[in-house]
Amino acid sequence: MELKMIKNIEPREFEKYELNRDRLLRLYRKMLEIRRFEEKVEELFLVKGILSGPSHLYLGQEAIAVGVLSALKDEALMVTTYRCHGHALAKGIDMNLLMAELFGKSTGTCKGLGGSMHASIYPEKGSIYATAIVGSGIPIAVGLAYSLKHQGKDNLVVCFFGDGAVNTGAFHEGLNLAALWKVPLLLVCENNLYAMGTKVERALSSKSIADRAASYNIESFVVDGNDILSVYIATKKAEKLIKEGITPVFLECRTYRMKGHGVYDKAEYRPKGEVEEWLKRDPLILFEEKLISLNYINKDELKRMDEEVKREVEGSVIFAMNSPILDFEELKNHVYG
Amino acid sequence: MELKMIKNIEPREFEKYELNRDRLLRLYRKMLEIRRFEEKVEELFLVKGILSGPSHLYLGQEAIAVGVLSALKDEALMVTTYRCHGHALAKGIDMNLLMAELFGKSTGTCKGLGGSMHASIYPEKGSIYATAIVGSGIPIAVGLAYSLKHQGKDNLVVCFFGDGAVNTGAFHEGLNLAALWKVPLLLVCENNLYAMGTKVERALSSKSIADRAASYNIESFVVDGNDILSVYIATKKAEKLIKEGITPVFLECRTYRMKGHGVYDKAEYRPKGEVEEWLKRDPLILFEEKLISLNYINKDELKRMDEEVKREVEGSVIFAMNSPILDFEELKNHVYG
Amino acid sequence: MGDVMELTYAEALREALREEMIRDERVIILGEEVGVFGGAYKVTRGLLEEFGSKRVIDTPISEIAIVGSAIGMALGGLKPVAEIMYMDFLTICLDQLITQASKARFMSGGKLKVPMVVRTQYSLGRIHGSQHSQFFPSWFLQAPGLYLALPSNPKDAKGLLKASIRENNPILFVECGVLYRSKGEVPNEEYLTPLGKAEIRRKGEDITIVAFSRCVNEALKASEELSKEGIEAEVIDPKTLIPLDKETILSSIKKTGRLLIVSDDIKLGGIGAEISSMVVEEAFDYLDAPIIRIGAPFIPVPFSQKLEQEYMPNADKIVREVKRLW
Amino acid sequence: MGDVMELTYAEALREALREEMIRDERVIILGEEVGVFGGAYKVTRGLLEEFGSKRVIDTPISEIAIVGSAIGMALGGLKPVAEIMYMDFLTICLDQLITQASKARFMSGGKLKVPMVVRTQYSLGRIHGSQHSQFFPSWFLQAPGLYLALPSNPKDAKGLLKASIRENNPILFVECGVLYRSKGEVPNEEYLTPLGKAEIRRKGEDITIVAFSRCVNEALKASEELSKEGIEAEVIDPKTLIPLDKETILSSIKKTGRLLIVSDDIKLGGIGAEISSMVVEEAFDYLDAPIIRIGAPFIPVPFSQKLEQEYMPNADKIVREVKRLW
Ligand SMILES: Cc1ncc(C[n+]2csc(CCOP(=O)(O)OP(=O)(O)O)c2C)c(N)n1
Ligand SMILES: Cc1ncc(C[n+]2csc(CCOP(=O)(O)OP(=O)(O)O)c2C)c(N)n1
Ligand SMILES: [Mg+2]
Ligand SMILES: [Mg+2]
Repeated sequence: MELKMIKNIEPREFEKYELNRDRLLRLYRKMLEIRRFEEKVEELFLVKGILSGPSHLYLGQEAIAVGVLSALKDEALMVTTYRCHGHALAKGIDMNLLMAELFGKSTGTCKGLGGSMHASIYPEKGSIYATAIVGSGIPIAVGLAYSLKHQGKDNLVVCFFGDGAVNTGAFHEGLNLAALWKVPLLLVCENNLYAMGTKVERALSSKSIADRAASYNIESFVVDGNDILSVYIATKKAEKLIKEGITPVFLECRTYRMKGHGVYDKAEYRPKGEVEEWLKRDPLILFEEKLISLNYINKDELKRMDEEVKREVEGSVIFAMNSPILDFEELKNHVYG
Repeated sequence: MELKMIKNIEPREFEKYELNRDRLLRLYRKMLEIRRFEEKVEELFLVKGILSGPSHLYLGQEAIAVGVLSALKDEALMVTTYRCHGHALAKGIDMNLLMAELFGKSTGTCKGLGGSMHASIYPEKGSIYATAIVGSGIPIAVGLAYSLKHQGKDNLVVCFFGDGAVNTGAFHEGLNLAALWKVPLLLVCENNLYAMGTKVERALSSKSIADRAASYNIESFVVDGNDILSVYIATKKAEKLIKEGITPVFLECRTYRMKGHGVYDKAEYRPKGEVEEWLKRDPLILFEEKLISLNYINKDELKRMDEEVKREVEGSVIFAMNSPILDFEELKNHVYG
Repeated sequence: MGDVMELTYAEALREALREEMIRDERVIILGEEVGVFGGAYKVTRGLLEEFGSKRVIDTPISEIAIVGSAIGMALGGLKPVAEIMYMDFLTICLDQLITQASKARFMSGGKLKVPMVVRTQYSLGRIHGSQHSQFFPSWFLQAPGLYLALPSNPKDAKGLLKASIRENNPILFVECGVLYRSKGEVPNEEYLTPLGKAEIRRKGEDITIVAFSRCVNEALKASEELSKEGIEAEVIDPKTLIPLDKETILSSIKKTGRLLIVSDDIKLGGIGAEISSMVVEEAFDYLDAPIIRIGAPFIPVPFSQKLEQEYMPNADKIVREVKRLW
Repeated sequence: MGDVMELTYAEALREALREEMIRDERVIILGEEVGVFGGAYKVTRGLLEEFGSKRVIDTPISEIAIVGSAIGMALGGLKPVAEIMYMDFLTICLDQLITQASKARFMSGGKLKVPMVVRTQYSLGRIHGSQHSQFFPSWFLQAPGLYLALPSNPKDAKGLLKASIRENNPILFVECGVLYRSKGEVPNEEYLTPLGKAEIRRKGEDITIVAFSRCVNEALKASEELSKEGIEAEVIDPKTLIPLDKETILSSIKKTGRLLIVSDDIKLGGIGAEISSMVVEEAFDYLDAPIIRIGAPFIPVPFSQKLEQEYMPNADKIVREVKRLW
């Protein structure tokens, strides 16, 4: 099959997609929040040694979470993975709660019981689930989407996962079921070219991920995941197809991890040239340039925004530090309900 | 992708494929052995009530086991499923041992410890494994084929499974790995249109099974599984591709179960018309007609052959009945080696 | 028509499903062959016709997706009852059942609930061989967040399944294949059998027998035999392994001073191991004799019917073991 | 250079792999990130460079296919050592490990052999949360045909792994994540640590402590503490759960009359349950006190480091429990 590559749009089309200066600046700001948040997390691990355990940063992929989630309605339900800080913020979860969860504090999204890999779980904001097991969120998202369809709700589920997930049995069984059941499900594969140290083509036998997805009779598109507008537009198109057909749609967003797999990974397995090339396509810089070229914002305003965001991030650290840890005796109350 | 349908051949091409009257009559006889064996098994279950437990007959699919296995060299290694009586006989396993296994006797292929669903396990004849768990044989076959490649052996593995297996995680992970590792593996999907009571399209989201297989970058063909010559030719072609490329090849053989899923299943979920249409394409009758039209055999000779085979089958029942059951105390000796 | 009717175990299960589906629109059935085929063992027969294909869903052979999508349905406000045809096939989908479903509530700080039932059955005793006869209930003692029911008769099958469907936690509901056609009295009136409440199926003073699933019947048979020899066994059917009704077990032991545990799983690391150890911890001083566990040997299940019968726990083995204490 | 060297647990494992790969061409490593990445915890670092990509194979994220293809390799005459990155991920591939690998020999009437090692590790104590900290060794007591090793120190890690690779049966080899960087003395000479042979790590007369994996160290620490108070504990490290060296355990108990079992799994239905029950069956009359089991509570593993530490068995808890007996 021929793969559909979704392209960027011209400013004259902005309105058609509910975009305008204000909206775009808010998208930018959300990306910046993720960027600064993750940089702080990295510092808390590596420089300050305050945080520990596994943590998977979203640096470099910000355009995907923000592009997808801002294009969808707030009530869209989300299922994601251990690399979930970006999705959490883009879904509107309070940064304080997210940071507190990373600190294992009782004020965190999961009361400190989930930790970094589940920190986005926050049903209050439609963030239903985050799994640390590669691929396992997909069948769950299919069932969640079935529940929407069954109850006749005008809503959809968005499910994020990585390129590595495509090779799991859960992916296969999940996509097959999604296609058979025709559920309102947006499958977003963040193809950052690596699963830990494994380059995507070393683990994937098909021509492309979108190609594999298409073999389930699911409409599949390839998107430049570092270009927020492409992601946004693709999501809008996908949403339309999903609603019209009550059917799943698949987006393969091509992107790149700025850092290692986990916070401690130095990612030495990646060729230097490759890293450099991709860093030039930093989604924040690309978007910044666009906004400046459109005269929507200037360097000074950007700087002020950045300072604001950094203060917000600092605030979240203080919030987290000052929060208590759950009492051990309370744990048993959360096993059964 | 466009699916390749492998067609039958003309008699003038027989030689090219190492076929001649003698060879064809032997193929026919093997199919007949399977037919009469399975009919006897059915009788032992349903009429005589001598056998019990689950048993899955091969009636109607004889052309596949015989076509595939006769086209391959004797040393080809086989992995199959619970529906394995046909594969066992076609691989040259002694009918007596097979029948004894169904009776749970110590003279059986697995000393009576495996039973019907594993009765084809007989490494002495290259029949390495038979699993009762749908899909699970595929990754095992991939590893087995890897061992051949790794050891530089000029041999291949043939792995049989049903249409239902295509939807399992094991299939997906197995095919992906087979394609990445480029192992000498012939994947034979016996698409008998049903997995228990589920028609293939109710469980499969892709256009066809061969189409799904092709998405792993594996050469895939569709074959008329009720026509032994098509199966034979397809296997010869596949074998060539496998050897040339040291690579897996996939055959989807379209066929039909003459009876229910298991011996007790009346298969009432199948439309009468459909059953009748397929029974007209009984692989034995098709082959018989061909052989007669080629003047390779006549009705009388066929009848004699049938009587011979029936006697052989009766003999296997007597052999099985007269065989002892393993002593319970011996079981513990077979757990570890 | 009296207060009770005779139903088979399979029929009782079907009644439970029907009643709960009528009562609560959110109840959905999914699994392999649950619809058109009526269930591999006909437990769901007729339900597709009655409730339609939106509520009785045939799935591909995809155990991961069956349990996984059931979790999603539960998170989305439905009450899925997923069927895994044989307990053996749970070995395919334990990531979903244990690593996902049973932990979802805890690791979300108590926010998520996964009200789902996974029905399955074990086929030991049906000549199914090594790969279709596995029974490993004790594993789930290591899976906090999950409940585990083991009905031993039609009445409990119905009552426990109804109660399970109304639960707010994920439940593994393990039926016993050899019991599907066995009959028993089931009340006509609606009833629920509470999880975590054992039943004393026979009173006795001399030894406590804790038995699960099919083995409850074996224990009752054995007790009649023992009674002839003057040994009166008290037979307890805990009905659910998680939660486990320790109180009923312990107070019986405090009376009898002796304990035998019998179930169809492999003795090593089986249900009996936990119950035995628990009793040693909590009632050591009441024990007048070593605790006896009866289970299957540390051997895969042999195919041959005769060998399979020798392999399984039964009334004779119980009688023999009990008598060793006297 | 003396007779021994100091190696970390991870290094010792690597040495075992290297030596066996040099010794036997049939030994093949496969798994996620075992090659280019050098293993998630660097156990296999350098082996790809040394042995090439035909013998050190990076796989996709496909646990089913990793274990499944390892079975095939073993059936084809190779000696695969498959790595499953975290024990939690075994819940994905237990069909292959338990329903296939461990039964293949039996259900073929003894004809098939599956000489393969599945290496994995449990990460309890490393702030990994509920889905990356599971430890459930007792499950495999229900999987006849499989062996299970639980090395507690670098020396055994090496010796057991070498012995496991030379075995003819499938082995689950469960490493302890928190121990990877801990150091210990390892002989320079080649050696094998036999499966099924326990080691008395400390002699004592007053109580027997059977400990597994990481908890052996906790038990030794606790023993020093107890010794100050005049209680001399005998600490036994069985090293393998299957086969289990019952003799060493039983003869110790016959001497001490008291038993405590400690391991990192959830106490309910854990290793301790089997050992406790076994001892009650075989040495009831020698017991002077109730058997104590220490394990994790019936709760998923909490993420927060402080809570995780409280959750885990440790020397303090052992001391406290032992003292309750005096
Ligand atoms: C089933 C399973 N296998 C292995 C792992 C270990 N693991 C965690 S993340 C990861 C790589 C995933 O890569 P990808 O899906 O591309 O997502 P990314 O990390 O790049 O976002 C692996 C192998 C896991 N968590 N789950
Ligand atoms: C993993 C798994 N799920 C379910 C089953 C129960 N089961 C046995 S055979 C079968 C149907 C398989 O159909 P197919 O693959 O088409 O093979 P066929 O029986 O038609 O030869 C099912 C569902 C099983 N054995 N294994
Ligand atoms: Mg990736
Ligand atoms: Mg079929």
